[in-house]
Amino acid sequence: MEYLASTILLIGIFVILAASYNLIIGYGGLNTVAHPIFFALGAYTSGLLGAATGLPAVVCVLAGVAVAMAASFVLAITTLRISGDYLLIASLGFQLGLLQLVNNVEFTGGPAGLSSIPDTFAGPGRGAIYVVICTAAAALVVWAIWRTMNGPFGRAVRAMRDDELACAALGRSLIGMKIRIFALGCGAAGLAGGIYAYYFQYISPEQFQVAQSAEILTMVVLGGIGTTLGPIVGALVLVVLPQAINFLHLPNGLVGPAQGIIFTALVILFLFLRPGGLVGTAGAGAAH
Amino acid sequence: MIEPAILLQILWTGIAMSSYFVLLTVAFALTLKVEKLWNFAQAGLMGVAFFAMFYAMNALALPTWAGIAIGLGATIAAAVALEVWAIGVLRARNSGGLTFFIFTLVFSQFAAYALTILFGTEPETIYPSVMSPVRILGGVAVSDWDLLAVATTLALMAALWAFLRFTRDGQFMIAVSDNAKLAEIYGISAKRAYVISGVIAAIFLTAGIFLYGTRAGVTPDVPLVLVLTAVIGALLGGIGRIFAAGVAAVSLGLLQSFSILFIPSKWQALLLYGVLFGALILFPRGLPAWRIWRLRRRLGPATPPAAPEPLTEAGE
Amino acid sequence: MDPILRIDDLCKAFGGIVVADHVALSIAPGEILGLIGPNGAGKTSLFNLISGVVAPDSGKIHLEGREIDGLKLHDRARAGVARTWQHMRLFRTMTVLENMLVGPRGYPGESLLASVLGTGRVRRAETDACDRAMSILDRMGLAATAEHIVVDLPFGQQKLIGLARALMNDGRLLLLDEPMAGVEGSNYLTMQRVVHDEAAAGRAICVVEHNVGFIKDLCTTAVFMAQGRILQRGTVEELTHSRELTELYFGTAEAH
Amino acid sequence: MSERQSNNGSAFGRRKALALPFAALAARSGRAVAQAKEPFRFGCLMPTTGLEAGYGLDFVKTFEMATKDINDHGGVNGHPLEMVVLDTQAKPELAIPAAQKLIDVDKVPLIVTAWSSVVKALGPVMNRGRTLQLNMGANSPDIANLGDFTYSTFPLADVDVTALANYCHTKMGKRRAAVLYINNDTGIGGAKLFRDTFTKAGGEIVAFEAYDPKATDFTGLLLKVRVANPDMVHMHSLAELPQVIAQMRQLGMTQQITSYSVGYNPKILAQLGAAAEGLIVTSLAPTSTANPNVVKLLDLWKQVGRAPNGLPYLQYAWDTTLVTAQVYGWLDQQNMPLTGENCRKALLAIKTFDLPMTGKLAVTDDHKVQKPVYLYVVKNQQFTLLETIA
Repeated sequence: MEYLASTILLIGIFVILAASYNLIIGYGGLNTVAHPIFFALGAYTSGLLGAATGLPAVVCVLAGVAVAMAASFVLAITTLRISGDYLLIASLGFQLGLLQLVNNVEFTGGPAGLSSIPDTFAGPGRGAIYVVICTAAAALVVWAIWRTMNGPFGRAVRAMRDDELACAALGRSLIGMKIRIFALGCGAAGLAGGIYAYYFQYISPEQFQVAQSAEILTMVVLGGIGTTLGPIVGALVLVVLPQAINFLHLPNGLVGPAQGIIFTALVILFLFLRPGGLVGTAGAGAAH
Repeated sequence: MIEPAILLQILWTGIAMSSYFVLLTVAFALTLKVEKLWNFAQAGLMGVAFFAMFYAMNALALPTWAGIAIGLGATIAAAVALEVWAIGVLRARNSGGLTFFIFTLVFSQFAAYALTILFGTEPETIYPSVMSPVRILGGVAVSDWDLLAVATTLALMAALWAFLRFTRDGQFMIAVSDNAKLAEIYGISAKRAYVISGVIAAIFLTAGIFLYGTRAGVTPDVPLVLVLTAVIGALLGGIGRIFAAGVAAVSLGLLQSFSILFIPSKWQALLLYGVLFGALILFPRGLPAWRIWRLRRRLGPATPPAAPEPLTEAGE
Repeated sequence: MDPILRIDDLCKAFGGIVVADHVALSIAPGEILGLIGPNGAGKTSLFNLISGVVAPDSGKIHLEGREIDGLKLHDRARAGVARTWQHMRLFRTMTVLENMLVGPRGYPGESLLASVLGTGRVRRAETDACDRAMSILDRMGLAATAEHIVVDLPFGQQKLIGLARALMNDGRLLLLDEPMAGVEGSNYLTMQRVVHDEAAAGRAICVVEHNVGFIKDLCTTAVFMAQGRILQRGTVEELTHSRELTELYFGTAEAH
Repeated sequence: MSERQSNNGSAFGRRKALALPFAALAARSGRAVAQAKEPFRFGCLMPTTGLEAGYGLDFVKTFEMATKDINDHGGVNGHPLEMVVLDTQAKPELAIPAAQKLIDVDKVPLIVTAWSSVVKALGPVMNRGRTLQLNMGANSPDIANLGDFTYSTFPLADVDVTALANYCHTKMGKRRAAVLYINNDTGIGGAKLFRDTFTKAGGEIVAFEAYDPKATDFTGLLLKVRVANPDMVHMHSLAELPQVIAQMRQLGMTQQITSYSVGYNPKILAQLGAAAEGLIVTSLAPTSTANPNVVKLLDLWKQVGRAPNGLPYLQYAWDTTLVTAQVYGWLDQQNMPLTGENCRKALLAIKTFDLPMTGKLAVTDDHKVQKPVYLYVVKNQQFTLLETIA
């Protein structure tokens, strides 16, 4: 069932995105909205490389991870100077600016998107293979983040989120930690991008806009920010819910808006009924 | 190729066209300042305002003043309801900033879907025609709409300035925005200040979307696009500086209009985001003049803590 | 005996407001130096200059003979500058023990890779740090609070934990910003005892306090600061009996 | 011109008789009511929310009208035709899972789609899912190269923009053209086509400027164009077209303006009033004056209570429903199961479809569609047929 496969794949992709975003915004307290751009960099790098060189998919995806990590360095450095709401908006400028670049240069396909990504694992087992790969990748990312955040490094990161000054005065290098969190989180987003590009074989700049920032953020907050399970649950709910609503037999002319109303109403309901997220108890640890 | 008349024309039309952008930016900046709230729900309120006016003036064939009155009434009611039943509840729970962010955003999406069901998705304008009579003044084309837009914006800005400067409620709002808890200790009702700022924002939003909707087609999804642009203006102006946000909104519009003479137009948006990113890196707390002034205010022992902030801003 | 901390000719001004005006100061091992003076005298600013929160305009800071004024905040902590904060600045979402474990200066677990892989070295360091944290907490009678979220504890205990966390750094210099303010009863006595013990162990301790009573209970020597300048240095007794200083400060302070 | 027009008129008159072959099939099967047999379903992926929903919802309504019309006339060999609609918001990332649901869960063998980015994103999905995609409204030239399972019932951009650019140069004698376009897939593709065709015909492009899809002030852009001194301006815009025209006219620029099929919209006349005079737009389908069948569609829309958006597109929506019905009918007659592969076979076997709203459709191996192009000019606040380019 390709449908089931693609749904599971999307869940996996968004679990990676939400978990890695949670690492940055939830544990690290670094208010950025630019996460989709690293997803995009991973997707575009691996897609373009795959289309142009025919290198093995693994190599192209890893190159995507590397590019996403390298780009994250720029954002990590900006946190030296700016934080809080200002960081939020600087990251927005970073995201939209880079997207505009992708949009305007020719070799990415521009707004028309990139559709020449090679087909891998062609054949009836394709969906299943991708499900296995993506699930494994998601598990690896979640495990790595869980491991990190429950070890000494994670403790220092949470300390930094709670009080940067006190943390630094205890001998922790803030910028060092931020660079590493960004590298890990954005690298994971790049990995998600690579898998996404190879599976769907089509990417375009509009898929990585602010709307997606909002979606990943909603997954994290709805699930429970700063928790291990929260982003996973959030991604699951936000991917499955619209699909489930698709199974309701609504009048044709109302399909979109009615689904939208049901979906947004449920999200609002969750926000009010579970203020600390579906998982976890309090939003006290949240950024801001 | 660049004649003075062309520059003047770009300047004038740029100012006129950024009028609604200024109003929407100021509305966003006001709630950001007073309520410390990234109120994306303003997109939903804009939708309510526009379709209330559109319905009153087209389906009910009411005159313009009645349409605007109905639009204002509906928007203010919606703003107050939102404040009392949703945002107030979240605030009482000490919800994190991100929860507000998401709630207001999702609310606006909800409103867009609801308006889609009620009014469809065709781009509608308040009047059937978007044209307005033009006169040529000193080689510059000036339309009636331009004049109306600039006059409305100036009048509302002046009124807001006077309100914040001279009325008790206005000064209470400033006090609450400085420190809500401290203001409460002095017997100022933060709740009242929040509601009033919500009402003022609603008035600005209605005026803004009226100007937009007499000029271009509005669908239920347009307000969300508009509010995102307003956010950029509010931030470039510097969080907490309402009038500077308005100036930033105009400047952004003019920057884009003028830069087209020098760089290919498709790189305009990149320029905008580049400016946004670069300006924040260079001046992490807003532009330098304000920064020095702020620092002096924070450290200066002689400055009274509750100096009316907008007064200084208006002077800049 | 060489002083642990030596400051020479330190200057700092914020947009016309002078917080350090040619400050020279040294603290010997085992010394508990009180820093007193009116509000805005530059006491906390001096702490910030020493610990590296702000950079000086000019002047030198030596720690155990090593020049540290060029170092960043976290590098100074690693060099052995431990400090507490007037408003404690505890990590509010974390437990007492977790707060403590952020304290040690060199920590192998800080490496991301090591943290993910959980190597033996990391595990050993973690066990050692835990043991040390528990023994410090035990000394303060706080061992039972180790698993509590730190902000759930009473104010006095939070103040002690602020000190305990700084002790995890194990630096030779300890800067205490108003450690006694708001601390009462047994916590007060514990604070006093621990500070004296640490001095006896050879640390140089500097204490900012407003209340002269606390200074008398804690310190051996004191300096008086006003408008960023050190006006006088002597024993606490000497300073309290100086007429000039009494007029400037103690006259009001002793009234309550 | 008048000769061509009358030729066309008669051509449509002739086609009318052939317009409803499925009705004949239904009659042969001996059942008048199409409820007794198992329904034949097809998928429909359209933006029913979001910025593009203005068109998307009207497409869906038209598909419904056409489906109902077919079922009222006995369905497909007595099988009622059923449509399953899902929302795409014109976004690929939503369209892909939606398409997969239609393929795997609803088991439809054929899906009608529109919007270039969606059609292109679905290309690989369709190839893998072996399900037929019928593009009825997207015109990106890349669509011809998406593989065996994507066909268009709608001519790609090269057809109308090429015809328009050539007409401007040869028939209208325009030599200096400025091109303004929205900086997205539609705008860039169309603008480049216009530029290349116009230059090839011997004209000069004096300004070639994109604007941001969110832009609302076009003054700087227009003044730059004015300085370049063109004798015509082609605007490859979307919903903001009336604003660009309004601002251009208010700046006192009187050059000839052309646009493509998006400009063929009654709302533009209301919004621009006299400023719309002289505007030339294209349409890929004949109007009701040229083709009486369109009157029926307009009558159905009168019951909705408003003028539809993008009438020519709706004509394609209607006709695409008929293509679907004919494909299903052919398979049913051959006792072949309704699968994507068989649908493709049927499409290629039938090859030529005589359609009531848009004329003849010939399915070719290059996946392109050739159609006559209708040029309209706004005269006395009316779209008036200027030329038909076959």
